[in-house]
This record gives sequence, C-alpha cells and structure tokens, in this order.
Amino acid sequence: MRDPRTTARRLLLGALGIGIWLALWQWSTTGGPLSGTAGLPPATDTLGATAALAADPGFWSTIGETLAMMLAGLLAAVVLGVGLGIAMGLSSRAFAALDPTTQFLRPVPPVVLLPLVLLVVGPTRTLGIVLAAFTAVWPILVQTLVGVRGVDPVALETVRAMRLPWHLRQSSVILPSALPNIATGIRIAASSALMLAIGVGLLAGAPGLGRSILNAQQAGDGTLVFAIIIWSGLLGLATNTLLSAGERALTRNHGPREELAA
Amino acid sequence: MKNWTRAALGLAVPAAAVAGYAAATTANPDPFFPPIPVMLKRFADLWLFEHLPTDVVPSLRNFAAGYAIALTLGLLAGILVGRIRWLKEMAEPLIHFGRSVPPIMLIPPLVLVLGIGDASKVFVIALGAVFPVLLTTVDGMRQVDPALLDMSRSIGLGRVQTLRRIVLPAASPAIYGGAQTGLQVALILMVSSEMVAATHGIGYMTMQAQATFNAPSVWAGILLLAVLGFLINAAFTLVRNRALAWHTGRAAAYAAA
Amino acid sequence: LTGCGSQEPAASAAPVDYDCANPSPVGQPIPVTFAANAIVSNGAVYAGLKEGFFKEHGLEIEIQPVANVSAAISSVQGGTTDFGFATSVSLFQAVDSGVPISVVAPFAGIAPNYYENMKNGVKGYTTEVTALVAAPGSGIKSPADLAGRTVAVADARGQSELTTRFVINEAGADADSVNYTVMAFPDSLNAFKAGQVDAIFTVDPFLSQAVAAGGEVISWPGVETFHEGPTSAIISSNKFIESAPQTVARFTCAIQESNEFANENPDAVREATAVAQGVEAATLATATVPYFYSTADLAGFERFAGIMHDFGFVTNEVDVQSVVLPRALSNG
Amino acid sequence: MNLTENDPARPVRLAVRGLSKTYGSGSTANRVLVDITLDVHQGEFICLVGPSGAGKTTLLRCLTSLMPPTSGTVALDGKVLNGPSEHISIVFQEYTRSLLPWMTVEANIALPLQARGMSRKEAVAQVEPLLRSVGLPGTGRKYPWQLSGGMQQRVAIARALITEPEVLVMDEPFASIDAQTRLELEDLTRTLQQERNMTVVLVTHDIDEAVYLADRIVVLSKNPATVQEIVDVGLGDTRDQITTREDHRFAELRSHILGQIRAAQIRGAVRV
Amino acid sequence: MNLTENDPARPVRLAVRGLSKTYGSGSTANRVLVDITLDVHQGEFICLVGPSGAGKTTLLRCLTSLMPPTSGTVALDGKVLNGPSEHISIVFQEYTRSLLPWMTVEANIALPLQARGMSRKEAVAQVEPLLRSVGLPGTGRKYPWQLSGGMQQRVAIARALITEPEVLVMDEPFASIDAQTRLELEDLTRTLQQERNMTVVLVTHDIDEAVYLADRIVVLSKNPATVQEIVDVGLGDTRDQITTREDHRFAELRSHILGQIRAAQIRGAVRV
Ligand SMILES: Nc1ncnc2c1ncn2[C@@H]1O[C@H](COP(=O)(O)OP(=O)(O)OP(=O)(O)O)[C@@H](O)[C@H]1O
Ligand SMILES: Nc1ncnc2c1ncn2[C@@H]1O[C@H](COP(=O)(O)OP(=O)(O)OP(=O)(O)O)[C@@H](O)[C@H]1O
Ligand SMILES: [Mg+2]
Ligand SMILES: [Mg+2]
Repeated sequence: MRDPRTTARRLLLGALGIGIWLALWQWSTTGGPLSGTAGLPPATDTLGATAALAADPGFWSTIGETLAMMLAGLLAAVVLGVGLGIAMGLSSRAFAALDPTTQFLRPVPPVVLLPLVLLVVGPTRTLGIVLAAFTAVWPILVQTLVGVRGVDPVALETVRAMRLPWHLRQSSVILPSALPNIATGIRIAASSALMLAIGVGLLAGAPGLGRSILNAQQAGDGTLVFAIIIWSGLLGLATNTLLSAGERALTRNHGPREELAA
Repeated sequence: MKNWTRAALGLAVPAAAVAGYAAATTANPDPFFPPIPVMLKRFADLWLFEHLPTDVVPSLRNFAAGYAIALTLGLLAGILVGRIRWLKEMAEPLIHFGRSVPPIMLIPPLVLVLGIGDASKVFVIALGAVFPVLLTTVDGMRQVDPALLDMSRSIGLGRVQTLRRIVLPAASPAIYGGAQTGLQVALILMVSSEMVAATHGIGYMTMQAQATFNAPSVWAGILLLAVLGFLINAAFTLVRNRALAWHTGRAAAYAAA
Repeated sequence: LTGCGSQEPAASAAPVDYDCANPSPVGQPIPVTFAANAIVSNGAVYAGLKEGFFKEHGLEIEIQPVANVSAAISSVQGGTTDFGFATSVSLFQAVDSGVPISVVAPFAGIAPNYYENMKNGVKGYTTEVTALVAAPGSGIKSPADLAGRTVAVADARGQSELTTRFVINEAGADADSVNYTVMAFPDSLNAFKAGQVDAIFTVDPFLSQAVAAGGEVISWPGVETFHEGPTSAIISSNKFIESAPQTVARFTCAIQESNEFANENPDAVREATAVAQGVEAATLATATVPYFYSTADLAGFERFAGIMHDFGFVTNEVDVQSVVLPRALSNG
Repeated sequence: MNLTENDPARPVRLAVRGLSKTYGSGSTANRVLVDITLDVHQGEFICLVGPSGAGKTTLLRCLTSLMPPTSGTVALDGKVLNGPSEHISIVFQEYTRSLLPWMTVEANIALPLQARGMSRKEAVAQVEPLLRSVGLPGTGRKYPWQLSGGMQQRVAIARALITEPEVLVMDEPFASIDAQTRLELEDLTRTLQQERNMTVVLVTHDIDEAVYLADRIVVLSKNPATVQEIVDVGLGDTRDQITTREDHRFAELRSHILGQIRAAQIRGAVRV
Repeated sequence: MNLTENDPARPVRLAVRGLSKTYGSGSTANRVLVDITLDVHQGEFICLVGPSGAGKTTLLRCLTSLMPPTSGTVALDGKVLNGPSEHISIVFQEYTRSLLPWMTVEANIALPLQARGMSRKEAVAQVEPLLRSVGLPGTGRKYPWQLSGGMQQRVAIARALITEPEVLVMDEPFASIDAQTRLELEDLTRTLQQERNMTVVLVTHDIDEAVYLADRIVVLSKNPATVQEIVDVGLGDTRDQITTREDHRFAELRSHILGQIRAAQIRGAVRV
C-alpha cells in the first residue's frame, strides 16, 4: 500500500538523524567539551563494543531473559490496563470505585516497591515481570481511559440502541475507537516495562541485561556499559517498530487519515 | 451519581485494602510489614517536621523544574515532529531509541557532566518525562477529524492558527493523558535519581531505610510518595478537567445516567 | 541484653549430630540456594565450590546473584534463598530491625592483629581492603580535612559510611558536617576524576586507579575502625535453621573448610571470583583477598555492634550472642 | 381537524405519559419537553413535525429510552422502558457519526443481527438484498467514509431495517437524499410498514412527506415543546406518489400543518 | 431549455476546465467526475442538483481546492487555485463534524474573522446580529453539542456568512431545517447574494428550492458524473416565496429538472 519511495525516504532520513547524533557524540567526547571525561567513551569505541556483543551467544540469551520479563509484564499490564480502563471509562460507578485507588497507587515509584517484592519473590524473573507490569499498567490505563472517553458519543449511542451484547460492543466500537490511544499507551508502557526489566537486574540482580550492566559497572568497564545501553535502546526501537506496525495494521481502515505534514 | 455514593465507592477499595492489611499483619507479624499505626507514627516523625525542609522540599523543587521542562520541550518537540514531515522521519528512530534507554542508567554519566547537584536530577526527570508528552502530542495530532481540517483550510486559518485552534484542542485529551503519564515518570525519576549519587531527598532517605532494614521508614517513604503523588495528580486532574470541560460535557450530554 | 522488643531470641539450636570431619554421605545431594554478589569477599565460596567442599557434605549449591547486601538479606529472610552473604553492619541493622536471621558461619574479615601490624609497619600490612582517597588538588591531607566536604561512599548508612564517619571523628572533625553521597565504586571513581567529589571510599581495582590518577590515600577506614575481626558473615533465616538443622550444619562445615582453604590459596580465590564475575583473571590479579575466619569471632562482632550503636547505626544494643549459631563458634 | 381518538382495533404500542425533559440544571437548565402524553398504536405511522430545535430529537431519545426523561414514563406494550429495547430500531439524525468508520458497509449493517447472536457470516449474507432496496447495490465492501452523504444515510436506514423491527424510529432519515431516491425510500418504508404491521415514528421537516406517509401527524411547539396538535391524516392505507399527492385533502392538510408550524415557531420566538 | 450562453455583462468568477476526479487507484479506482467544464459568473446563483452519490460534494471540494482534482483546473478570477481561497466560504454537508466542540457557538462563528487577523473581541461582537438573522438569537454562549441538528446547521451557515465572502459554496445547507425556517434562510441567502453581488454555488436535493433560488441550475449525471444539462431559470432577480412559486414557469422548470434527475439516476443505475 505504501509507496516504496516513501519508505526509502524514511529510512534515509532516519539514518541521517542517527548519523547526526553519532557525529555530535563523537565530536563532544573526542575534541569537544566533554573530551577526556572519564566514563564517557567516544561513539566509535562504544559502537565497536556494541557490535562485538552481537557475536556473543551468551549475550543473546541475556537479551532473551530481559525480553521475556518485559513481554510477560507488558502482557499482564495490557490485560489489566485495558480492562480497567474500559470499565472505568464506561461505568461511572467503576470509575468512582477505582479512581481514588489508582490515583494513589499510580505515582508510587516501582523502584520503592522493589525491596518488598524482592522479599516475596526474590531476585528472579518473576520480580522483573511484576515490576514491569506494575509500571506498564498505568500509561495503558490512562490512555485507554482517554480513548474510551473519546469514542464518538453518537456511535456509542448507536450501539446502545442496538443493544449489542457486551463483547460485541467492545470489539466493534470501544476497542476500535480507542485503539489509537491504547496503542500509544502500550508503546509508552513498553519502554517503561523495558526500563524496569533492565532495572531489576541493575538494582536487585535479577537476570537479564540489567545484571550485565551491573557486572560491567562493577568491573568499571564504561564502554561496555554504554554498549549495553545502546542495546537496550535498540531493543526499545525494535519493540516500537513492531508495535507501530501492528497498530497501523489494526487502524488501517479507520477513515481517510490525512497526513498533517506538508 | 450522588456525591456521597461516589465518595463511598471510592473509599470502599482502599478501606478494604487497609483492613485486609491490618488483619494480615495482626495474624502474621512480619518485620517487613509493620502494623499500620507504626507506619503512620514513623511517617509523622520522619516527614511532617524534621525532614520536610531538608529532604522533601528540594525533591519537589527538582520534580517541578524537571517536569516543567519536560512539558515545554515535549509539547514543542511534539508539535514540530508532528507537523514537519522530514523532521519526523529524521527524529523518529532517535526518539524511540532515546525513550527506550532507562533514564536511571544515565545518571552516573550525567553526574560526570552536570555534577552531583540538582542539575543532573532535574535533567534526568525532564528526560524521562518528556517522551510520554512528546509521543502523545504527535499521536493526538494525527487523530483530528479530517472534516475539521477541511473546515479550517476553508476559512483560511494559517498553519499556526490551525495548530492552535484546531489540532491542539482536538489532540488535547490525548496530550493531557501523556502529560499525566509524564507526571508519574517524573515522580519515579525524582525518587530514583536520589537513590544514585545523592546526599539528601526523599529517595535518598527511603533507599537508606531500605538498606538498613528499617521497614517502617520504607513504608513511611512509600506513603509519603503516594500522598505526594496523589496530591500532585489531583491538582493535575483539576487543571485537566477545567481545560477539557467541553470534552466531558459533550460525552455527558449523551451518556445515560 | 534484653529490653529490645524487636530482637528475637536466637534460633533454637536443637543439638545436631553432624561431624564435619566425618561427612555422612547422602543418596541425593541436598539442593540449597545461596544469595551473594560477585565480589572478592565472596571468593571463598566460589573457590570452595570449585574444590568440592560442598559436594563433600552432600550439598548442591545454586548461587543466586544479588545486587547488594540488603538484597541478599531480604531474599534470605523472605525464604527465596536458604543462605546469604551479609556484611556485619547490614546484619546488625537487620537484626536491630527485628529481621529473624542468624549467623550460621563466619566469613571474611580483617585478620587478627592486622591493626597492630600496620601501625608497626610490618611488611605486608601496609594496605587494607577499603581506603579513603582524597582528590588531587583538594588540599585534603587527613580525614579531619573532610569537614564540610563531599565524600562518595558505597552504601547509605552501611559499612562504608560508618567507617568513614568513625575515622573522621577519630581525627577530631565533625562527621556530621560531611556530605555523604552514595555511588557505585566505578561511578565514584569517575566522579572523583571529574572533580565532582572531594574524596571517595573505595576498594581495588578502583583504589589503584584512583591513586594512579593522583589521588592520595588518607585513611584505611576498615582497619582503623574495626582493627580486626569478622566484617561479614554467612546467614540464614531462623525459620530455615529450625526446619533443616542438618542442612545448616553441613553448610557450616563446608564454609569453614572453604575459609581455611581460601586463606591458604588466595590465588585460587582470585581466579574463582574472576570466573564468577565473568572477567579476565588478570583483572583481579592484584586484588586484595581478605582474611577468612574459620570460627566466629564473638568479641569482634560485639565490638562492631558497639561502634554501630555509638554512631546511631542501630537503635538498640544488639545481643550478638543470640544471633550466632553455636556451631559457627566452634570448628567442626 | 384535531382528531386524537384512539383506534380501539389497534392496541397501544408506545405509551408516553407526562414526559418532561430538562437539560442541565440550576442556572443553565434548559427545559425542552414539558408534559408530553401520546399513544402510538400498533401498525401506526406517526410523523413528528415541529420547528428546528423544538425537541423532536430529544423526544425520540426519551421515547427509545436512550436518555432518561426528567419525569414521566414511556411504556412499550405496557411495560415501562428502562433502556433501549431490541424491538425498536433507530435511524439517527447524525447519521455520519452513527456509522462505524472502521467497519465496512456490510459489517455496519450486519451488526444488529450479530447483536442477536447471529454469526457474522450469516448476518452479512442478508445485507445485499437490503442494500439493493435502498439503492446501494454492490457497496457492501466499501467503508462509510468512501460513500457520499446521502449514501451513508441510506446505509443507516438499511441497518435499522435489517432486524425487521416491530417499532421503527427515524430522525430525518431522508434529509440528504435526492428527490427521486427519496420518493422510493418513502414508498419502501410505507410498504414495509404495511406488510409487517410495523409501528413507525418518523421526524421530518418536509410537510409533504409527513402528510404522504403518516396516519397521524404530531406537531410539536417550541420552547419548551408540548404537543401542539395531533392531526389524523385519513388518506387511507395505500398511498401512491401521484394520486395521493393530488388528493385535495393532501393540499389541505399540507397548508394546515404549515400554518401550525408557523404558529409554533412564533409562539417559540416570543418566549426566547 | 439547454441555455448555456455566457452573459457578457458579468465577468467569469469561477472557471472550471476539464475537471476529473478519481478516488483511489488501481483495482479500487473510483472514477467520480469526468471532464467537467463550467463557468460561474460574478453575482450568479448556481444550484447544483443530481442523484445521491453523483459527485456533487466531490465537485465542490475540487471547486474550492480543498482536494486536488485528478486532472483539469479551477480558476478564480482567472487565477488557477492551488489551495482554499479566503474569498470563498463553504458550508459543509457534514455540518455536525465541521463545528469545533471545544468552542462556543460564537467562538466558532467568529473564527474566520480571527483567521483574518481580527481580535477575538471585535470578531465576537459581529456574531449576534448574524445569529439573529439565522434564527438563533441568544445561543452564542452555548456549545455546538448543546444545539439541535438544525441549529448546528444554521451555526455553520452563520460561520460561512460572517466574512461577507465574494463566493459562497454551500452543500445541502438547509437539509435539516424546518420548512418555515428554511424559507426564511432561502430568502436571506438570496437577498445577501443580491445585495452583495455575491456568487453562490449551492447543492440541494430540493428541486423547488433549486428553481426558486438559482439563476442557473446545473444537473449532474451519475457514475461517473458529467454535466448533464445546464438550465437557465430566468425568473428574474427578485423572487418571492408566494408569487415566484406560483409562476407557471416555476412548475415547468420543476418537472423538467425532476425528469432530468430521474434520467441521470437511470443512466447511472445501468452503469453500476
Ligand atoms: N446536550 C444538551 N444540552 C443542553 N441543551 C440541549 C442539549 N441537546 C439539545 N439541547 C437543546 O434542546 C432543544 C431541542 O433539541 P432537539 O435536538 O431535540 O431539537 P430538534 O427538534 O430535534 O431540532 P432539529 O429539527 O433541528 O433537529 C434545543 O433547543 C437544544 O438547544
Ligand atoms: N474518500 C472516498 N474514497 C472513495 N470513494 C469516495 C470517497 N468519497 C466519495 N467517494 C465516492 O464518490 C462518489 C461521489 O460522492 P459525493 O460525496 O461527491 O456524492 P454527492 O453527489 O455529494 O452525494 P450526496 O448527494 O449523497 O451527498 C460516491 O459514489 C462515493 O462513493
Ligand atoms: Mg433533531
Ligand atoms: Mg454530498
């Protein structure tokens, strides 16, 4: 459906953006204001180390660990966040009952809960999953709520008049209409989930990339630390690309979406 | 729904949770799960007077500065990225890369550049909170009803005017959603940034309590953060509800009671 | 000592009939988990594993890496792991908070008479594991000069802060006037080089790097505070001790044997730690290996607890005897 | 001409009793409907006319229980309604917004059948004949936003008809449709109503249309709306676009109703 | 009756040349407009009629340059349009969707003036007289979603009129408005057009309305749309709801156009 030239343009411009950023990084750490700062490796060294990691099969299984925690947490968060979001968006009763509690829980930083959760489940994959889910559920909940409330009231009234059963109402109106918002929520949540999946390794020694960073940090290997950071960024990039592709497929027929940009 | 039913419903869930916790801690005492009165007393001792000026106020100052920067930058960048196609294509990979990097990881290198003072903390808070704002701005702007854009072009609204009067208001529910998520991220980072390379702050205090197995203090910290978060969130909701009155009003016009 | 409501009595040590010298065979090895962070101080366990001391006593150990000591203690008390590594400071803080754990075996510390030997300039006693290094050009010559300055320590209200405070006070300055900022060792080294902090509490290999960068060691806070004695211990939860006394006994024996082996073979310790950290053996070639106690030094523990109490690191006086398993006090 | 007697042969289908509706409250309260009482009989075709902004849509929304009235009740077959009934189909005035943009035309039309538990495939199979009768053959696979306004309106009509409802409520259903198609759809609606003995309540601004279609015409006044008059049309059950419209009674009714609306308008204007 | 000669006294305002429009491409291509050529003169009132789905809205969108045609051009005063011109005001068919729900009625109407750089206060001051002339006095502070459908449509009309445009393009502007108000708005439009020498292009399905308002009526055929006929109305410049409609030529034109649309309908239907 999309013009191959547009795709080429996107790739090219995207690469250009990354190129500019790398050039800035390289310049600032070698000749620029940050040169000589210990612990800030130049781009070239970091990219070398990043590439070297790709050849290490052990590193791939570490990535697998992190991804597994993130995905499981995200999945739980999607189920919970979308479910609660729809309930709270549609029923003023559910909203009244749950809103104060979510308002109270939402700002609790997951890192503070870490010691408590650690107590119950230990430095395991479950720890990562629980904390990833706890962080990811909020953006999904908020955006689902926004989406559900944004459903065209006329459309909503239409299906009420049809007396669509609950599941049909969800699948035919609420979800499709709220989908763009939910997708945004999931995309934001995915990076939070990833952050926590890595964070639990860093702060509590749960398996995955975080533990690798911890080890690299304890060994004082700044270049390796940055290489792993780059990998976590790439992981986020890949997740996002997948999620947006999924979102586009799902909202393909939502109407003549006009490109705003000239 | 009547106000008191709303309040009663809203209190039911936390009340049940508190009662459940109280019952569990009496039946099964555990040093990490102190009884509620102990928690509350520690809360009062720690936060109400002694550490308020030295730890709470500076934390909140960092939070406010970081969040304000995030809102401004996120909105500006979101608008630019959302409207200028080449910029969007150029920045998109970087944005998604950037927001995937756990901000906590960047604190040590940031300390090297900005020092252990507040600057690095404000920076990290801004960095983490900017992405939800930015992304929802971009996404919200895409969801404008094309009929409105036609209208806008036909009455001769220029690009800036269309943005200000049509696109942003239409995107505002989504943007407020993103700003709310950014608020949470900012709170998380306010605490996290004080757990690394800090000499004071709520996060520092709480982390210290955790490291020394001072469970009541940990809980007091959680409680403080929850209360602060709640209040900040409530203030935010107030602003949002005022700004989006049309949105809720329109929905309510159709909703059955 | 009594009157400390939070302090549980020691694990009731039902007499266990197990002799370290005569390891009784088991059909199936008993699986146990051990929470530890991969640092040289834990090296004895890594070396002991390699030497087969645990297998000999019918144990099959799985090491759960944790980020820090409090995580290890948490996971032990929560029952996620059976045993764990703890610094004495964290241990007493945990006990002070009513965490029901006990010492099942002695572990790394400062060798007897170390402080004496150091003062007398005995060869081989010029350095110790932990050091305070002042930044070049900071004008800091002694801990007393730290007043009003910023020092990077490794943990909040932990051993690093305690010993730093102790030496500053000893030097006649006000320890409260110092800003203690918490940073991981590598980070504090970088911050030190970037001039962000005035002094750092550090260990090797960062210690040698800091000195190479022009830093000056102004104190050896560990040894100057404690002089000698066990700075760490192997712990288990009271619940586990009660439910599996046999297993605990076997574990104690294996640790004691590992400790003795480690003291005789520091190179083996370095090597095993390097493997555990996943780094080149050369990285740790010059790392200082601590002394490993084969019996628990009650007097040492008591002195530590006293210092902690003096500095307000614990609220009550800790009844040390009640948290050390009798078996850990004897050899075999 | 104010003939409101009930026809005893036909049972009452929809009974509206003392219905009032006020939007908002306090200083912003907007009293729209006041004490509307009305019986709609089985198989009857009612047209609802009145000035723009009188409260016709509001009345339909209360009638179908999409919105709770401020006071009064609506009963279907003697049972007071507490929510939309599956026996009532509705065509909304804001038809472009009542079609789901992410569903094809056929999926939109099939939806009410799915609501009754029919499988999607089965439901979709029933769509094409209906599309043909509203003049949209072969458009089933398109999306609503690929259709013109009038075509979308017809999709909305088809969706209301697919369940073969007992009661059909339509809010200006032919407003955006060309004259020719409009005549055809009028006849379609009237024929279906006769065949199925369907009860129809239809809002229109086209007086000719009202007279042509209705058994009785309800004229609403404005600000707030009350039933100003109920007119018995009495043009017989079978109507014809040519002969019926040439009937002298047709012209009479037409100018009578126009006069009524004008009166309602003025009454309203004075109160503003 | 096919009178298409230009009136040399009036310069050409809008010149449409060989305009074609195809939606989509490849297998889903939908050829809607083919080779439309048309001149609209200054001060002329054109009504555009044709079957539903013919392409009237599409033509208006191309005419106003809201959408680029697939081929052909539209020129305003001899200059080819490349984007919406500020001299042209539009009333959209989807009027409910073209009002901004976050702005009050008066803010919505004042918006085009603000687009021209007027301060908000000044712009809002001009709103009330206009609201009165579309029959909505005192509604300025309400939100669009607090109004009925027909009221919203009148708000959209007021918004189009506020800039005193030289060219006014309206897509079924009176579709949801009651008969009485409709007559008034027809006269208002016609009067303004005469007074200001405004050029108007208006789409309607109401043939009577087309004949009553237009100087010329353009009939579009269907699938794809071409100009089937252009009819010169010739009822003079001043019209009156009673005398004009009683004119024998009125009835003649009326049935002629109806026949044309029927023909267009059938031509289209064959091609489906
Ligand atoms: N949500 C609302 N809040 C406040 N007032 C409202 C609301 N909806 C409708 N109204 C008012 O109620 C009155 C009746 O509206 P309604 O839509 O029922 O009129 P209508 O007879 O259907 O008009 P039309 O023929 O133009 O569709 C109008 O004056 C309108 O302003
Ligand atoms: N976005 C689109 N994509 C594909 N086809 C479209 C699109 N918009 C309109 N069409 C098609 O173009 C044709 C003309 O549509 P248009 O809206 O111009 O008709 P119209 O004459 O205004 O009809 P009406 O009187 O019903 O408003 C229709 O057959 C419609 O299906
Ligand atoms: Mg209406
Ligand atoms: Mg149209």
